[in-house]
Amino acid sequence: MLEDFHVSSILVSTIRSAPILLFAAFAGVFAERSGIIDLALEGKMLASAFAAAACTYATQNPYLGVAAGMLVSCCIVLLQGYVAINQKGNQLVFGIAINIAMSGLTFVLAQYFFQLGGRSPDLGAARFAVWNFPFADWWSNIPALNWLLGKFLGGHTVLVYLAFALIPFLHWFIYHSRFGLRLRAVGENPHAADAAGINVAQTRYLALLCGGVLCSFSGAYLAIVQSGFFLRDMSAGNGFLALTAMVFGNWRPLQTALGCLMFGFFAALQIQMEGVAFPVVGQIPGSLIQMLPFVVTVIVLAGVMAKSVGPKALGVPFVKSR
Amino acid sequence: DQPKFALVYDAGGKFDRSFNQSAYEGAERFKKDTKISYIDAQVMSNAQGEQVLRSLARKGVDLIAAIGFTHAQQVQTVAKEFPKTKFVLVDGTAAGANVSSILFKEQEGSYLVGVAAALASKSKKLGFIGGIDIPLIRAFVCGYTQGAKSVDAKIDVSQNIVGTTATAWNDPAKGGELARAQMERGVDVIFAAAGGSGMGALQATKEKGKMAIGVDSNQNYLFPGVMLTSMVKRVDNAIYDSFMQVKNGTWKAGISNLGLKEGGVDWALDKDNRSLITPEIEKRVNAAKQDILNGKVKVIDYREASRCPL
Amino acid sequence: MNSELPRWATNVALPLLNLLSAMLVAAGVIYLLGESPIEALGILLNSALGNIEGLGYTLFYATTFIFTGLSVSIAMQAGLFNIGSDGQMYLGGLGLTLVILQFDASLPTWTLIPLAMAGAAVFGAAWAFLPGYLQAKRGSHVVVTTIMFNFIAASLMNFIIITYMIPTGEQNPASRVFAETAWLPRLNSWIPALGDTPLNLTFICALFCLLAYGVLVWRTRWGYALRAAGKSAHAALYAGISISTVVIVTMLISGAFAGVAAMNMLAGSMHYLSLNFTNGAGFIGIAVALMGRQHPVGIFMSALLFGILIQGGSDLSLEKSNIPPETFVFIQGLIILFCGAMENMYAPALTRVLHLMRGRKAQGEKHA
Amino acid sequence: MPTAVEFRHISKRFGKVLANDVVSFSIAQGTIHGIIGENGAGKSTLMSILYGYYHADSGEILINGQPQTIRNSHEAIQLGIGMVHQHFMLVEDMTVLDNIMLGMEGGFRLRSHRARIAGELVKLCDDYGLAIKLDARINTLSVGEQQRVEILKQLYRNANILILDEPTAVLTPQETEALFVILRLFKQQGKTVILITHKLPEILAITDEVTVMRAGGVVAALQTAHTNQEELAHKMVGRSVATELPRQALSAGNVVLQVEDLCLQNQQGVHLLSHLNFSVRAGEIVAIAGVSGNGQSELLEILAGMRNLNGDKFAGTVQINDCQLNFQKKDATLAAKLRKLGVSHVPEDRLRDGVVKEFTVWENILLGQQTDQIYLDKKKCIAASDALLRQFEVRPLDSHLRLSQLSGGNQQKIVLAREIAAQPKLMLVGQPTRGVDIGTIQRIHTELLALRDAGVAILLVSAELEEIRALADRILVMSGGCITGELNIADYDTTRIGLLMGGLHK
Ligand SMILES: Nc1ncnc2c1ncn2[C@@H]1O[C@H](COP(=O)(O)OP(=O)(O)OP(=O)(O)O)[C@@H](O)[C@H]1O
Ligand SMILES: Nc1ncnc2c1ncn2[C@@H]1O[C@H](COP(=O)(O)OP(=O)(O)OP(=O)(O)O)[C@@H](O)[C@H]1O
Ligand SMILES: [Mg+2]
Ligand SMILES: [Mg+2]
Repeated sequence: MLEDFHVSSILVSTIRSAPILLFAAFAGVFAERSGIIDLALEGKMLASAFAAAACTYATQNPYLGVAAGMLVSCCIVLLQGYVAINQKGNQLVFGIAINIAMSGLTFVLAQYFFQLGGRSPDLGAARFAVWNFPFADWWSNIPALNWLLGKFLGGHTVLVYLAFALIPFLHWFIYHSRFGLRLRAVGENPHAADAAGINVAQTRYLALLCGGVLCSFSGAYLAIVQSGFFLRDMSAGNGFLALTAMVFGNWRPLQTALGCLMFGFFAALQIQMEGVAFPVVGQIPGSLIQMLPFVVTVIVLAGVMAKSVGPKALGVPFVKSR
Repeated sequence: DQPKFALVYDAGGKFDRSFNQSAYEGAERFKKDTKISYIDAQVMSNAQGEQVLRSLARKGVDLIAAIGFTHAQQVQTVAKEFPKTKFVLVDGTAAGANVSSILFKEQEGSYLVGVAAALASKSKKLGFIGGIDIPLIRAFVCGYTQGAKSVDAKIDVSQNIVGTTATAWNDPAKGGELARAQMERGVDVIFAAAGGSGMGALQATKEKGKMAIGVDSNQNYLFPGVMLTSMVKRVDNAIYDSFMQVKNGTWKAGISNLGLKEGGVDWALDKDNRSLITPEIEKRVNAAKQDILNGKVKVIDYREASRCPL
Repeated sequence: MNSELPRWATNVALPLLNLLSAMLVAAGVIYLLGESPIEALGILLNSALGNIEGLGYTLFYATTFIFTGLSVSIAMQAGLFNIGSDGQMYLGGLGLTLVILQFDASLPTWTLIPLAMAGAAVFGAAWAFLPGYLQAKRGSHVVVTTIMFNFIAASLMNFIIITYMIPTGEQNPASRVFAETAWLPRLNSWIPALGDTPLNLTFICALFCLLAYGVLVWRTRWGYALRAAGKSAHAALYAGISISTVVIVTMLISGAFAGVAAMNMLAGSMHYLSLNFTNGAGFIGIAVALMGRQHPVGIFMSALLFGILIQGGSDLSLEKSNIPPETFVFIQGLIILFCGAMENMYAPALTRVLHLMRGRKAQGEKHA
Repeated sequence: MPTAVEFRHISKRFGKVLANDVVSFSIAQGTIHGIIGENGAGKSTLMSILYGYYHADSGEILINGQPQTIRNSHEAIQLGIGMVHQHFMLVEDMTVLDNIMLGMEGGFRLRSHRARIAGELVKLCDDYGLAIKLDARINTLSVGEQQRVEILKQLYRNANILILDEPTAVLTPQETEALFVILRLFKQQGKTVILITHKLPEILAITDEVTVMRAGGVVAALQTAHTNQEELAHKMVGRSVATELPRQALSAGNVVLQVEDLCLQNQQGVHLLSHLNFSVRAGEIVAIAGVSGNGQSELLEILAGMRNLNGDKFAGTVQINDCQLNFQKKDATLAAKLRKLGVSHVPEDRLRDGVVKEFTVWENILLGQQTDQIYLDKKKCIAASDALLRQFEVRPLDSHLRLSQLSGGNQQKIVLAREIAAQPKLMLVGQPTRGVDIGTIQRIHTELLALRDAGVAILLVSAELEEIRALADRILVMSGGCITGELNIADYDTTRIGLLMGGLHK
């Protein structure tokens, strides 16, 4: 039965699907470290996926597509800021609202523009080029290297490399940069930050914007790279998975990335487990195998990584009067 | 005066590039040929379906066509309340003297594309991707596998399903990922019966320069040179015919089971996949078709006994 | 927040203003889709409230949301964000169905229904137990575990229904149809005026539960403990309130509420268990709870609002073919946004207006 | 002498409450200026306005003669104003260094500035004789240390006008003395200090001028040199306050609390309490004197049933009304069970343990008593609560306010009122008059004495020797988790107690 598992395929698949969660989860880290609960990831992903696909289709230029996604996502984020920071509104409600609204709006718009039942036309050639290691003729005939450089490390689009490059950078950014320090302070105790002369609102807006940009990448990756078109509700719960990975990772970049990769890995593993005859149990029905990543998460959460404590001011609007 | 017609889609919606759309096209064709228009509606939930059917019946519509097995129960209920109204249920069975249930022998079409796939595959590894693990999908797999094995008993068919929730039909990223994983395991022909997620799979096969098989409506045109063929399910004909029968007063209630013989299912061969279908393949597939038509080959229907003995 | 405002303003004027703004935006969308907003609104309201049958449907949809709303609300009172109501409802449906499939041949309605209800409640509660337990004993975040349990529920139910429930030879991934004895009595059997609406006993039950919830949370020592534990762990310890007990029990109740929500749909309307029958009612419950500020009246009102949108929306898109049903998903979002998240948008303005008016009165009195 | 700060007609209203009512006075440069006033008088609010945290509804502020609009703390800091808040403004799970750097990081990359700033801070520390571990997490520090961090923060920002809101409320006498040393240093450097406190002796000891506030307004501005405690108290409360309270002779009944050989060891294996033996009898007040942080808090927590969850090791027995108290068992409801036995408890950190800030006042009056009845009759509860508020002169007198809307001191009164009203057999009291104005102190003392005379056994933990002298019948001195001495009120002797607190055995 072991030969049924193609480890290489699992690893490659993990890498390939990681960015969707990584970008979104990091977006969550920014928003929530600044003290704003971000349930709206799903909606932002969907909106930016649509914008990215539509713009890419119109201009036949994926980079412009990403820019469009960024723009849309940032607009949503500004609204989020207005609601959560200026209006002191309920941040959970905002998240739910945006998710529902975007699920509807993107369909209506897609239908309005393309009449393809909430789908955008196929983006065809207007996709990101995959990046490959140089001197292919040299290493490609050594199997190990060929896999490593050709499939595992190489042969991905720019967004993938960006996603992984972000992991160490964000750790540094959040723990060893001025902005990171202020971000954490604002999320832990905005009153203290304010007393230290920090502009809480401004810091939170900035954090949200960073999140907005990151989240748009996730949407763009979904539409432009992974699918090649936009489809209604194509975020398919990934926003919530990202959120989970973030809580799972205690709102800290490294652990969060770990969570995302874990999801990716078990999703890939689960793909391979379908139809495999196991000793004792025999073939496990596809529907049951589907729960693998989630069961694992619960177990890990209950066992190893119990006690996740978020930023103290998470979700409480910063109001000065007592 | 002209009879009134109505078409009720399920949650997939009018433009799902699948059987809802196929039904829509049938109705449109009828409209074009007869200049008789029709009402259409999409229902999101079960209770809503009942309500929509009822209000259509009240509007005095003569024939209400409900697309998708989710409507089965509702049609049965409402049909009882409105014995004068005629009902057509596609993909499901509902009792009633004024109901005609139209089922399709998807397994037969799947058998044919299975044969084609087996012949076209160089690696002798085929793939199947389904939306959710439901009897309909299992019937697809079963016929597909049987067809493939009829060509080469050792051929291996790896199958995946996208998910377990409604989003499973709208998750192209996952669909694509499944396809890639299968191709990395050597699969070179993939039959995708997963709605929008399937589109992702087709896209992925295109990227990797492998072949894919479309479903329900003829999807060959989506990726010419990639689409080996499509397992077409002529819901459009079914709708067109029922409308016509009502118009000509020849409509009859009862259960009809449309297979190859009745032209309910078939494989698609057109300019878009001509290049991929060698004369050899065409010959063999049509032969298989003949065998089924003259009963030499009995294609297994998973749904009969909820099992696929292979 | 707006302590300066009188109650009628915060509880009536503000929500109305917000609803109005949401409607304005929605009107804009409908206009862009090439339909007359006024007419559309007319159709919507008429079909949802105007005719008694439509109202019946509205209330029917609302009933489900009341229960899921309650489920989310009570958890929130204890400081728990239960995103898992959907999964709990799904499992509740299983419990209900198992009981019914077992006994609908043997037992009479009035013993079967309570049994089925118990089944739903128990299964719902059971599905909420583990997240609650893990939160209480291991501190694993209930938000995460409940999300996970939604997915797990989906897989599990998919497996169970496909492998054990579908009658052989059937196409529809659903259980067999319940025998009539298991069909919940519909209200139209008492109030014929209601016409053909699935509005059933569950609605009465929902109203009762709203009341019970209110009393439980604000008028009993247990509810007090629940809220105290939700607000401050230190204070709870000081007052001798066991947080872990509160968490677990609350999650059980929350799950039970969600489970019973399945009654309305399955025993009340569909009469069989089908794949993903909840279609997202649990998530709407979150919106309902948040918009209703976890207050019984609020929960009822916002549940009603969603009922109206669904009922009116479906009719409207039936009338106006170029308004796709998804438009109302968007409008739902808008309404949640304006009425839920931006609830205080008009508070400052309103306050100023009221001050002016007071000022005027004062002067008037001076002159007199 | 030029004026550092001048308030002109400052008014501030929070909803119904008029926190500041046309406040006008000025503070001379290079002086230490005291502000006193009853709880809820508006002191913190006024200071918060000066620090740009709140905005005055009307009036203006002059800094060094220039009228200034201070829109936020940032601008206040720019003007050289620094504030140490009543409730510290520190980010709990960051390091001391990060907290002090916050807002003045010096550059984008922290690493490159951490070392430099740490250097400067170390220098400041020995200049002012502050002992602070820069890399410690705030949540591992004692209140005294946290306050030093706050002060160091202001030093680092070299504030010329330093506001301290009740800095000494949580400090031990020693710490207070240390603080005053620093303040005097400040003054020598020509900086201005504004000191809010409820302890009149401190005012007399260190301030040059003192402003007295009542009900949001200024009622007197005095030269400290030309006034005395009685006058201040009178101006503050509006009536004369007797310093000595009359006490009946001790008539102690049977033993209510019996502690034998009580030992406590935390997970890290540190011995927090070792071999405590004592008893409290009905109708007597036993006071535990000692520098805080020597085990008194832990002792109270154990007796109140609040310390059996975090896996400490216990030994010994505790009896309440000859009923064995099973305090070792993990049981979150132990506190409630104890209340049933007639134990009531005024926790040291009242604002953390004793109240639920988001609840209304009347709901807080219920906290701990909630187990009495299954159904809560709202009307009754509110009536009861109103009565208590009136009895303890809580301001503003409104049971429907959210507790967080009350001033710090008033929040404390609520807890005391509740616990006293519970008609206990045994009362555990931790630092009852911390952060409370003298009028209230007097009332609280009277209430406690009344309880004693009514035959309640009272165990009092206090850092204020004055308070102990005023209340106690017997005094236990604790140091390093041991009882280092016991003496009757008759032979009260400050120096001896001081020695015992220092850990010297007889
Ligand atoms: N549990 C925590 N919660 C909040 N902030 C933390 C926590 N742990 C560390 N920090 C903050 O992070 C900074 C240092 O973080 P940490 O020690 O995790 O990274 P590092 O070890 O310095 O960097 P690296 O891991 O690359 O060596 C400090 O400012 C500290 O305040
Ligand atoms: N944010 C607020 N919201 C409502 N009322 C407030 C607020 N801040 C202060 N108050 C009220 O204003 C008055 C002054 O409060 P403040 O805390 O300044 O008094 P204080 O002098 O600090 O008393 P204490 O020494 O007890 O803290 C109190 O009655 C308080 O209830
Ligand atoms: Mg104060
Ligand atoms: Mg104060």
